[in-house]
Amino acid sequence: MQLAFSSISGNESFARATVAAFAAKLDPTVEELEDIKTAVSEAVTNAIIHGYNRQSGFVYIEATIDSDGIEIIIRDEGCGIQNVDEAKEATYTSRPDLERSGMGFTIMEHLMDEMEVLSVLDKGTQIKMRKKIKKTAPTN
Amino acid sequence: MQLAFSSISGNESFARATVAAFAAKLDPTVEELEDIKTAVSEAVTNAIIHGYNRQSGFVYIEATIDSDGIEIIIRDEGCGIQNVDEAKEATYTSRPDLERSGMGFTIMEHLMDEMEVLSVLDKGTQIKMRKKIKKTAPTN
Amino acid sequence: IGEIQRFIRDDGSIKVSRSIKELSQKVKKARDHLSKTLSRTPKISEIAEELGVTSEEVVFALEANKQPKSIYETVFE
Ligand SMILES: Nc1ncnc2c1ncn2[C@@H]1O[C@H](COP(=O)(O)OP(=O)(O)O)[C@@H](O)[C@H]1O
Ligand SMILES: Nc1ncnc2c1ncn2[C@@H]1O[C@H](COP(=O)(O)OP(=O)(O)O)[C@@H](O)[C@H]1O
Ligand SMILES: [Mg+2]
Ligand SMILES: [Mg+2]
Repeated sequence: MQLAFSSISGNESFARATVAAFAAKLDPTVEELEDIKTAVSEAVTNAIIHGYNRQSGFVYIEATIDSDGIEIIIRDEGCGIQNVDEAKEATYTSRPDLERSGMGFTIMEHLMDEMEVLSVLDKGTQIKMRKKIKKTAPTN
Repeated sequence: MQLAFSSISGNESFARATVAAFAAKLDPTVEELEDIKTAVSEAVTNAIIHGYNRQSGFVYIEATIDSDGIEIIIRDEGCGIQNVDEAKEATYTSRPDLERSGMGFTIMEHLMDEMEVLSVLDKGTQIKMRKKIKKTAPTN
Repeated sequence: IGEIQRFIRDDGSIKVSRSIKELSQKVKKARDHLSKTLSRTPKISEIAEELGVTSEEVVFALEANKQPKSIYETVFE
């Protein structure tokens, strides 16, 4: 599925829940779903506050379910990231004034099984994440 | 917001719940939201079973909230409708074999404040619906 | 009070914000109760089945648990 919405912070929770509702087809546990929601939140918030610097723009989400889990792509057409390696460092933030932690990328990497950042200055940023969801029910 | 998803019937409940979550921003009554969900269901089901005849394709939903309610556009790029006036008649169905009632358009017109059908043969069908949502709080 | 509640429930005129709040409380209860009986985190479908709603409804209700009170609730409750 594909979702596009304007970069107002009121849409952040809607977007996160929509991806979660789509992921529900895989019948995840509440915990797995929380991981996905948190990762999506971090990426969408980044698109809104960093990518678009709170100006108006569109955020695009693409989610695909396959045999072993879900792939989620979150994309903005904002300012892009100059140095992706630096941005991914656990404490790096370009906006210490916003009292954010700089932990966004670290959280995404930790909660998902794969994360890939693609960014072009003045073109935008794309985060591709995968999470495996076990299909089989646990034994108990 | 804009949503696109493949025309498999498993996506119908996802689409309906997503539009409902978006419409919930207006804080409608339970009844108003049920009306919207039912109308969206009818239109999405039509796109899947008539538009694409259960073959694969994409269904597109666009929803916009404004000062007096919500506008919802549901579009497919399927076979189109030859005679829209006939299709809208209360008992008309081109697929009596599916045991459907032919009431889809009638239900949409009844539950929503406005409904408009735009269809081009072999290009596809677009349903535009509006529902007014009163902003005032109920007395109870 | 039971009668009045049933009346309010049946006429559909209650606001969605309230109905979502009710569902999210039920989801929270079902989640706690299933965690205990299953000794693991429940699946979304298990909560949905317990409450007789769709998985998507459970997901959006879980989200509502996290939402700050809406202006409507602050003003009218
Ligand atoms: N979508 C984006 N567009 C532009 N810059 C971004 C984007 N996402 C992240 N960044 C940059 O990467 C940095 C680190 O992001 P993150 O780890 O989420 O920390 P934080 O959001 O707390 O700053 C941000 O401070 C910002 O400079
Ligand atoms: N998206 C669509 N694409 C093509 N044909 C459609 C579409 N929606 C409706 N139709 C046509 O209009 C008819 C009436 O639709 P409807 O009132 O929903 O009744 P039903 O779905 O029960 O047939 C359908 O039988 C079909 O021929
Ligand atoms: Mg961040
Ligand atoms: Mg129909």
